This record gives sequence, structure tokens and C-alpha cells, in this order.
Amino acid sequence: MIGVKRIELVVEAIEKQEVISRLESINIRSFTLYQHVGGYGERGIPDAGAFGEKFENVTFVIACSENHLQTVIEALRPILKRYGGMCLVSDAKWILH
Amino acid sequence: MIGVKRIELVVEAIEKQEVISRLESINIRSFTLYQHVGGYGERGIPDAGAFGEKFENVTFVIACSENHLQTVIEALRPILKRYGGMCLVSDAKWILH
Amino acid sequence: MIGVKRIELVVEAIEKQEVISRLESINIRSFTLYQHVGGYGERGIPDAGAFGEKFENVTFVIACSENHLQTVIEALRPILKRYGGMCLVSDAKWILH
Amino acid sequence: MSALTSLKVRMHFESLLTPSVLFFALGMFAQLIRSDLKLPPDLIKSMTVYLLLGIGIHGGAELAHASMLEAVPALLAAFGFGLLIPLLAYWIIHHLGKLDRLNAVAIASHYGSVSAGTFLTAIAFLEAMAVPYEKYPVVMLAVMESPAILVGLLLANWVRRQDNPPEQEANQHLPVILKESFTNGSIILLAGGLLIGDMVPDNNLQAILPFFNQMFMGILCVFLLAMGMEAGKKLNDFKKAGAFLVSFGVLMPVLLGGLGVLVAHSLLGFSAGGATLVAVLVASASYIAVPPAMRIAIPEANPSLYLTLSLGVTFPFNVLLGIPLYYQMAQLLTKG
Amino acid sequence: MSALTSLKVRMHFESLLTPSVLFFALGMFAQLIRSDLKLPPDLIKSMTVYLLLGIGIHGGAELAHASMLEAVPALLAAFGFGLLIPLLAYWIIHHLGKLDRLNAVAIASHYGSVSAGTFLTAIAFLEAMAVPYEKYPVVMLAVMESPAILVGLLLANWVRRQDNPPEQEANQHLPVILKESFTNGSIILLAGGLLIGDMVPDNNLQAILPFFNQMFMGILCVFLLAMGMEAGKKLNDFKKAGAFLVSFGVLMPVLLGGLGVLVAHSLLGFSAGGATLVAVLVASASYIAVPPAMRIAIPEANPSLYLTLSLGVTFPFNVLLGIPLYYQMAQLLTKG
Amino acid sequence: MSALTSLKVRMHFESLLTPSVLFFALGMFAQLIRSDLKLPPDLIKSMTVYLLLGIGIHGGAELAHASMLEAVPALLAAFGFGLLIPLLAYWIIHHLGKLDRLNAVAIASHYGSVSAGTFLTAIAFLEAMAVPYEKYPVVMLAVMESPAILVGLLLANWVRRQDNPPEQEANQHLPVILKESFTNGSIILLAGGLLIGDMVPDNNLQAILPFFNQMFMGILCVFLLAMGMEAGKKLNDFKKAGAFLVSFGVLMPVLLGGLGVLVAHSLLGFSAGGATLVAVLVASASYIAVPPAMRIAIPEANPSLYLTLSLGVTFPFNVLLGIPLYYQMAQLLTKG
Ligand SMILES: Nc1ncnc2c1ncn2[C@@H]1O[C@H](COP(=O)(O)O)[C@@H](O)[C@H]1O
Ligand SMILES: Nc1ncnc2c1ncn2[C@@H]1O[C@H](COP(=O)(O)O)[C@@H](O)[C@H]1O
Ligand SMILES: Nc1ncnc2c1ncn2[C@@H]1O[C@H](COP(=O)(O)O)[C@@H](O)[C@H]1O
Ligand code: NA
Ligand code: NA
Ligand code: NA
Repeated sequence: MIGVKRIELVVEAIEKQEVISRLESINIRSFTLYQHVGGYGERGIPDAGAFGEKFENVTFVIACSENHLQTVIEALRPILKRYGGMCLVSDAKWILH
Repeated sequence: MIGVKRIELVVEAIEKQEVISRLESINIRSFTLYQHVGGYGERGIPDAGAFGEKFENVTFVIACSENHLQTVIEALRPILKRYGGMCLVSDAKWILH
Repeated sequence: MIGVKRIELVVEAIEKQEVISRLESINIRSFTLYQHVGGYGERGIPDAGAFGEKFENVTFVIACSENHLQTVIEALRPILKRYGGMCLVSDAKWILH
Repeated sequence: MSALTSLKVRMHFESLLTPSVLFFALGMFAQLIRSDLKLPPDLIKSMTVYLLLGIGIHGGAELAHASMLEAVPALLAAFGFGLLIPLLAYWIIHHLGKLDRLNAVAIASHYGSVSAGTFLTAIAFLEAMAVPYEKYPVVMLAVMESPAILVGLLLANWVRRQDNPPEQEANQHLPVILKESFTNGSIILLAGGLLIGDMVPDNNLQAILPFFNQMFMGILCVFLLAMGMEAGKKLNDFKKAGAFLVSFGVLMPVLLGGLGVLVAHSLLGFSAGGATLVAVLVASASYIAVPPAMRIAIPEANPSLYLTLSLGVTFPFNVLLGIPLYYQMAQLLTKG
Repeated sequence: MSALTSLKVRMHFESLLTPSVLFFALGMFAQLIRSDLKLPPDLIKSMTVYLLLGIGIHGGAELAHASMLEAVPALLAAFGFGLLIPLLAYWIIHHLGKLDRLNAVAIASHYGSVSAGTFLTAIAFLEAMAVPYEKYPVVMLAVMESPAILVGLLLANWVRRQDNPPEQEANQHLPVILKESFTNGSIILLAGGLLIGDMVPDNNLQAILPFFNQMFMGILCVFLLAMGMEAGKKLNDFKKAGAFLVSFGVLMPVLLGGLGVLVAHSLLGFSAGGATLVAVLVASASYIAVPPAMRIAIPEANPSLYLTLSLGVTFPFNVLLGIPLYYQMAQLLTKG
Repeated sequence: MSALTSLKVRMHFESLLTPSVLFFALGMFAQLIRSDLKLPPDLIKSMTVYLLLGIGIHGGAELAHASMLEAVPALLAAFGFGLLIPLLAYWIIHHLGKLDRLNAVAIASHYGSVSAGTFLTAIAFLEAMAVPYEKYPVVMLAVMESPAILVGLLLANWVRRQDNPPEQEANQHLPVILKESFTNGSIILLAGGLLIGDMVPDNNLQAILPFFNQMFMGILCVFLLAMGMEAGKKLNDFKKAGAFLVSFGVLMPVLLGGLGVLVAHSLLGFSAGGATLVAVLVASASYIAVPPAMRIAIPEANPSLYLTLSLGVTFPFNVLLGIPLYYQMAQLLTKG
């Protein structure tokens, strides 16, 4: 068990690729991805209907070491700035295999 | 980064609307919603089959300030009482845009 | 509100049944399950395509008491060893009904 | 064995060889051997939409040539069944079966409503044997979805009021559930189909018939494959339900089917085909509309009881044995 | 009332009784009474795939017998509409309606593009009344998806540059969105269908026609049921849009429809049927391809404005009233 | 160029113009230009269900008129192929290609099993050219799904036992996977369809044929559009697979196809059409049933290798070039 930071990022689905690219650019290649996530926020759209797939949210969960946290946050902040979204960080223990 | 409370509420899908109304009634309009969530608990139904959509769970994730926490919990407790479910609260940091 | 441990286990979908059996074998019958979870890790497959349902991930969230934590982890570790995956543990408060 | 009897036996056997019944059996079989076969949930829901619209349009187009007044007795019968069956079922389950009251109410409510899947299988059965049938049972199908939910709600409130003084928020959900029971998806599709089939001039209808008529039996087969799998899944839960409830799930439809045939023949004057359909309406138990309504209305009741009974016992019984049985009854009565 | 007028009135009324329009109305109705009816999202997307392929193959097979040169004027008209309508719409919304510039651009872009659902409803309308129509509008449908997105992007950049010096990363996304607007799914399906219908020898095509032709109208009906529900959902958002925008959503299509009929008749020499289809292309607003493109390109704009207008106002207006109106206009002009 | 050769060339070209092949190519194209086109996953799974049932029912109905005994040689051949091909493929990949043993076993297992999608494309090819074919290959398709998985499991255990003493929990999963390989969804659908088609009297079958027969080719086209996209996605992974494996994915089917034609012609006495189908069974690699089985059985192997090879290399090769090639071979042999 080692201490890690658990980052939970909720953004609109259209930004999925950009998040992945930005993570790759700082060499983060491991993440867990939830698609078809609903939500409502300041600018959120409650239900964009049958064709609204691209208006849904996606959630990325990224576990990273404490040292990396700032790098990851700086990589993601421009997306949050432009399109909104939510990013929560909490402490967790990673169970070693 | 400011400290917030992360509320994770798992309830049956049929209560989705009631949760949203109760949150609105205390002026909480931001949340993230996961649908088609499975689960098993004290009263849970493991697999309600093809027509069991309404027997599935949904998960609400709500980030709120420490001061609001009690209000939110009191708003949600009647639902947990009547139909069961799970509600976890943990500490997190909210990344400011 | 009582303190619990929140276990978040991400494994490939083909291991779903084994996780459930192993949990049952240590008398854990309550969990929340997210299906169709994407992700990328050391051995992960980014997109297994139309027939790749069995290559997707599933996420189990299990809330258990501090005393049970070690038992649960030991029950799950063989799966993590053989097929990889992620298991995070964090602290949370359980809202009593 | 007389030639007639042998003919009847052969007919029975052939009737079990309709594709629809075989697909249902295939689905149960796949589930019993625990195959990993899975039909996509959205496919199952799509087929439900299609079949309800299709049966509605077909029925509506036939009703277009009839007077509305003629449908009144059938409609009254449908309402009557919907109101009385839950009471009867409640009495049997609670007083004979000694099941607690709220679980009894929840189960009873399912038997008062109908299963469109069973009804469609009966249509396929009659078509395969080229037996003609009246057009009104489709309208009864639409009407019988809701009243039993209403009765279930009232019964549950009555039970609760007997148990403890009426200070509680007991019927807080009543208006919501009632509204939902009358505007639920299957009713919209069925009634909408009926109306459209009835209103649209024949020549305008032609363009959509290849889709709604010619595909009907094929899609019904795939639907029944899925339903066989759903029923198969529930078979494992038999033990939880207990011997009394499982027998109830088999004997109650026989009793109700007989009642249905009787009423259809003597009060409505239906032919053997139409009486079979009425029997199926009466004898079948809902597994789509009623379960979620009961889950909200009676959270104290155990969903696996009512789901196992309606989907795991009564539904397969009706598809595999009930339908030919009701048809036999209907023939005896109409010929006798 | 002269016999002719009464005939026209009857025709109008009968035309409202096509199954497609009734299914659309049923969907809106279900939403208005807040029924729990839900069509599976994957079904809706599947029907879209089917309908785009089907209309493409059908059009392609007909074009196979025509010379490509003949299509050129129609194609030029399509491009012209796609480039000019957004400018016109922008001017009206911003200058007459006083809406802020970026929201005005986002909305305008939707009106320059097209709605395949409206186009298909118009085809069903013409078929139900046995009105012949030219084959080129299908090609125009494919062509008109994208140019308006391009114009929207350029307009947005121009607005941004006026507001603040061009140091920003304003058009960083431009190439991506442009590429996407020309390779988006509907274009692939429509153009792919056209090509396949055009290339495949007639006898090879026979095997797939029962699926792509005979089922077409039936599946279109289920699709319109779904679209009626989508439109119904947006009706609640009317208030947010405000009186000016709602009127815009009704009057703009009438204006554009008239323009379309005029161009189709005088410049392209189309019959009443073909002119109706052109009018529908011009008068309809995109609700599939353009919204996500605008969401990326103009994150400052409010999506519920453009979604409400295109899907909640203009789409149902066109389906229920616009199409017969444009057909009337076309008849007046072609007969006059 | 003789008239005959020119005829052959033309035939080849026309054969590439069947809708099914063009839809496959459209799917690959959409993926290559990175269009955002996406077919709903549930639609793809639904089409798979439909096609397997359809081909089963069709085959079953034809077998109903034949004696079961006649099928025995074909069945034996199918088993033989399923057992021997994995061994041959393993030897080539490990000994010639120098790939590590467990990856070699996992890949080899895929080639011993079959691809129903390829088989269906071959049927469409023969139908488009009006070439008759035997009815037994459909049964071989059902039989050939599983044996190769069995061989893969045994091979993997043998490899593991050679590498380290047998104290490990190596074959803990063996019974589970074996059971799954024989009860997997495609087999249930295919064998179930065959049985139903065989058992149901012809006149009872009529009602479901419009759905299962007339729609078949159209739905196959949409399925192949989806499969083209899936194959296109895998093209990017070519580099990871390396030159040897990519050549293996092209040359192995040619070798196996030749073998298939030979056996079908000389041992089974099939016509050119039937021999083509056998060649396709032998030459195609599974991408539905075998991948998850190998993922559980051999977690050490790299899934992107076997998925890329079976879905990204061998499948498109067979659809675009292999099928006409095997047909040429079959013609040479049967005519020669
Ligand atoms: N306080 C919150 N709690 C939970 N989720 C939130 C919260 N605020 C925003 N979100 C999520 O972030 C998405 C975008 O938020 P916004 O940028 O505020 O529109 C929403 O759709 C929600 O899913
Ligand atoms: N200890 C737990 N850990 C994780 N999820 C739980 C737990 N207990 C209950 N749940 C979730 O809450 C739902 C309802 O629980 P219950 O009211 O106990 O039936 C279940 O279906 C689970 O999804
Ligand atoms: N650092 C991480 N952060 C978030 N999710 C992870 C991480 N590492 C692995 N995962 C998840 O665990 C799955 C299996 O990981 P692996 O065994 O490393 O291939 C991945 O598909 C991810 O969903
Ligand atoms: Na009933
Ligand atoms: Na337009
Ligand atoms: Na093979």
C-alpha cells in the first residue's frame, strides 16, 4: 500500500481526446474512464436528447504520486478554464499487486 | 484548491427525480450522475433482467462545502430511510478553474 | 456517520464473476458495480471494438469497516496479480439511514 | 385412439412446433446451460416498442371497419377483470398461502394486469393454426394494463391503515403512481398504434405495412428468444419463492384462463380464437409495467418474489402449456 | 367554398393523416403528458444510420441513369444556400433580435445546414400524395451539411477579432472542426449510400432492396415517433429562448422555404415536388451535426438556445405545418 | 486477352461490386479518414444475433430435406480442421516466426476457429454470382467454433508444464473455458437456428421467412459496414504486430484456403460453391469467440497481437481478396 493522489475529472465528452493527449504529453498513460456520465453544473446541459452523446460528460479517474499531482493539474487546467467541469483530488492508498 | 466534501450517493433509479428535487429544494444545482449502476445490498436486486432498468441504481456525486454538508445529508436521509441505498462522504480538494 | 474504508477496484470485465465469488467467500455481499468502464494501464487494451465487451473494465466500490479491510484485500489480491487492475483504498464516512 | 383424438394430439404437438414457442424454449435452454448468450438490452426494448406498435396498428386497421359501440362489452369486461382479479389473488395468497399482506398485495397486482408477450405468443399460435379471432382483445390488452395497479395501491393503503394509525405519509406517492400507470410507455404505444391504424386511410397505411406486418412474426421470435432467457434467469429463484407461491404461479393462470374462456364465450359471445385471447389476458401476469409501480408503492415488498412468479413461473407456463390448454377449453365450450 | 378549395382542404387534412406525421405527433403527445415512454438511444441512432443509407442508396440508384453534369446547378445552389443563409440569419438575429454576437453566430450556423429528418418527412408526404419529385435534392442534402459550419467558424473568428486583438488562440480548433464537418457520420452514410446505389449494377442491388426500400416508411415512422419525443422535451425550454427567438424559429423557415421554392422553380426548373424538397432543405435547421461543432467552436454560446430553436421550434413547425405550406407555395408557382 | 480471360476479369471486377464488399470498404474508408461515424454497439450485436439465427434457419430448412448421415463426412472434416490447424499455425508462428510460445498458442487458436462474418460475405458473393453451393458448410460453421479453443488450452498447458514443474494452478480455469467454448452464444444461435429450421414444418416457417430471409442481405451489408470500421481501427496497430505476423495473416489464409478447397473437392466431393465456403471456414480466423477465451486462458499473451491479426489483417484480406481467390481455386479444381 503506497499513498497516491486520486484525481477525479468530470468534463464534457467532446474534450475526451484532448484530455488523453494532454495526459500523454506529460507521460501519464494510465487512467480509468467512465463514459455516458450525466450531470448538471454552471454551464451544464441537463439532457441533450437522443443525439446529445457529445454533450454528455466523461469522468477520468487518475491515480498518481504526490510529486506528479501539480504537473497533472497544470496540464488539465486549460480545459477546465475553457469549457468548465469539475476536478476533485483526494488521498488514497494504492494496493500493490 | 479549496477543501470540499465529496458525497457519493447510491440509490435505486426510480428515486432519481426525487433526489434531484430534494437537492434543488436546498439550492444544490450541481451534481454528477452515473446511470445503469449495478449493485447488491441488504434489499438489493442483483439482476432485474431486460426490463429492470428501473431496478438499477444511480450514483450521484456531489461536491459541496463543509458548511452545506449537514443540510444535504438531512435532505437525502428520508430517501435512504425509505428505500435503502448507500451514502459515503469523504474529503477532497476542488481544483479551481 | 461512522468511519469506513472505501475500496475502489478496477479490473477487466471477464473477472467480474470471480470478484463476486471471492467477496462472497469472505461474506461480503454488498457492493456497487459500474460496468462498461474504459481505461488504459500497463496491460490495458484501449479499445477492443464492437465485440470487446469482455475486454472492458468493471469497477467495484465496496464500503467496509476498517477491521475487514485486510481480509478483503487479501481476497482480491490474486486477481490483481494474475490480470492486473487497480485497487484504491480511501477513508469515508457512511451516512446511517 | 380414435382418428379425432389422434388428430388432436398431432395438432397439439405441431402447435408446440411453432417457431415462436421453439425460440422461447431455445432461450430458456441457453440460460439453463449457462451459455454466455446475451441479447443487447436495447434490442429487447426496441422489439417491445415494435411489437406493441405493430399489434396496435394491425388492430386499429381492423377496428376501422367496425362500430365503436360493439367494443363496449369487451371494454367493460376488461375493466372488471382488472379490478376483481387482484382482490381474488390477494385473498388466495394471503389467506390460503399465509404470505404477509403487503407482499400479497404486490403479487396480486401483477396478476390483475397483463403480459403483452404472452398475448403475442397466443396470436402466433392462432395464426399458425389458421384459427380466426375477434379484434377486440387487442383493445382489452390496452385497457387492462392499469386498473390492477390502482387496486394494488388502494389495497396497500388499506392494509397500512389497518396496521397503524393514518398519521403516516402513506399515500404520498399515490397520485404520481396512478398517473404513471395510465401514461406508461406500453399504453402509449398500444393505444397510439390503435388510433393511427384506425385513423389513417387504408391507402396511406400501405407504405408502412411491410415493416409492421411482414416482419412481425420474425421479430416476435427473436423477442421470445430473449424472453425465454429472462424467464430462465428467474428459474434459479424458485427456491426463494417457496412451494405455495410456485404452485400459485401455475394454478392461478389455469383458474383465471378458465374464467376468461367462460366470460368470453357466454358474455361476449366470442369464437374459440377470441376466447383463447381473452383467457390469455386474464391468465397472464404483468412483468413490465407493474413491477416498478409496486417497487415505489410498496417498498416493503420483496421484488424477487413478484418478479420470479410473473416472469419465471406464470409466463413460461402460459407460453409452453397454458395457451394450448386455454384453446382446448375454448373449443370444448364453443363447440359443446 | 368551391369544389377546388374543398378538395384542397381535404387534401391538406388527409396529408396530416400520413402515418409519419401522426407518429411524430404521438411522440410529442407522450412527452407532453410526461409518459415514461422511452425509445432506446441505440435504436434511435440505428434508425438514423438506416435512413441515411436508405435514402442514399435509393437516390444513387436513380442517379445511375442520369448524367452527372445535370446535377451541377443543384449542387451550386446547395453551396450558395449553405454559405449565404448563415449570414442572413446572423444579421436578423443580431441586428433585429439584439442577441449577442456569438450566440447569434451559433444559431445562424444551424439554419444554414439541414435536417435530414425533415427532408425524409417531406419525402413521405410527397409519396403519400403520389407527387413526383426530382432526384437531385438528395445530393443537395449531402452537400448542405457542412458549408454552414465553415461560415459559422469564420464568422465567430471575425467577431472575436473585432472584440479583442488577435493574440488569442482563437482559431486553434478551426482545422479540426472543419475536417470533422466534412467527414461527419451523416455525410459518410449519405454519400456512401449514393455511391453504392450508383455503382452497383441493378441486378446486384436487388438483394438488398427489400431491406432498404420496403422497410423505409415503417422505420421512418418509428424514427419520427422518437423525434416527436425529442422535440417535445425541448418545448419546456421555450421560456428560456424568449419571444423573439421563438418567432424567429417559426418565421425564418417560412421566409427560407419561400426562397427555396423560388430558386428551385426559377433557377433549377424543378417540379412542385422537387421544389418542396428544396424548400425543406433551405428551411430546416440542423440538430445533429451542427450542435456539437458549435459547442467546440463557440464554447461561449449557450447550447440550450440553439438546441431549443432547431429541435424544439423549427423542426416540429416544419413537420406539422411547413411541409404542406411549402408544397402549396410550390404548386402556386409551378402552376401559376 | 482471350474472351474467356476478359470474362473472368470482368467477373472479378463485378464481384467486387457486390453491395456487401462495398459496404465493408466504406466502413474501412470512414475509419481511415477518421470520420466520427459510429454504429451503436448494440446494433452491431443485434445484427450478429440476426445473421447467425438467419443463416441457421435457412440452413436448417434445407437440411430438413436431407439425410443426417450425408452430413457425417463434412462434420468429421470440420473437427479435423479445428484440431489440426492450431497445431500447424503454432508450429509456423513459434518455429518460423520465433514468437514466444504462449503468444504463438493464442494466435494459432484463432486460426483454427472460424469467422462467421467472412462466411456470410462468401455466401453473399456466391449468391450475387448465382453460384450454387452445398448446404453442409453451415453445419461445419457451427462445429468449428470450439475445437480450436480446446486445442489452444491443451497446448498452453503443455507449454507451461515444459517451462516449470506442474505445481501451479495452471489449468484451474480449463473446465470453465471448455464449457464456455461449447455453450457460447454464437453456437447457441447457429445450432438453435439450424434445429428450428429443421424441425418446424414448412408452412409454419413461412410466417417468419420475410424477416429472416428477405432482410438478410440488407442487414448483412450494414453489418459489414460495421465490420469494415472495426477492421479499419485495427489497421493502426499493424506496426505493433511486426512484418512476420502481418505476412502470416495474409499468407496463412491463402495456404489454408487452398487446403480447404482440396479437401472439399477431393474428400467431400463438393461443387465449386461448396468448396469456396469450406475454404473460407478453414482460412478465416475467429474474432468473437476465441479472443475472450484466450484472454482468460492465457493472460500472459498480448491481446492486441491476436486481435490485430484476426480482425485487422486476415478478415479484410479474406473479404476483399481471399473469397474471390478461393473461388478461382475451387473452379480450377472442380473444372480441371
Ligand atoms: N458541485 C459539483 N458536484 C458534482 N459535480 C459537479 C459539480 N459542479 C460541476 N459538476 C460536474 O461538472 C460538469 C460541468 O460543470 P460546469 O462546468 O459547472 O457546467 C457538470 O455537468 C457536473 O457533472
Ligand atoms: N457496503 C456497501 N458497499 C458498496 N455499495 C453498497 C454497500 N451497501 C449498499 N451498497 C449499494 O447500495 C445499494 C442499495 O443497498 P441496500 O439498500 O442495502 O439494498 C446496493 O445495490 C449497492 O449498490
Ligand atoms: N494509475 C492509474 N490511474 C487510474 N486507473 C488506472 C491506473 N492504472 C491502471 N488503471 C486502471 O486499471 C486497468 C488495468 O490496469 P493495468 O493492469 O495496468 O493494465 C486500466 O485499464 C485502468 O482502468
Ligand atoms: Na392477468
Ligand atoms: Na437550412
Ligand atoms: Na479457420
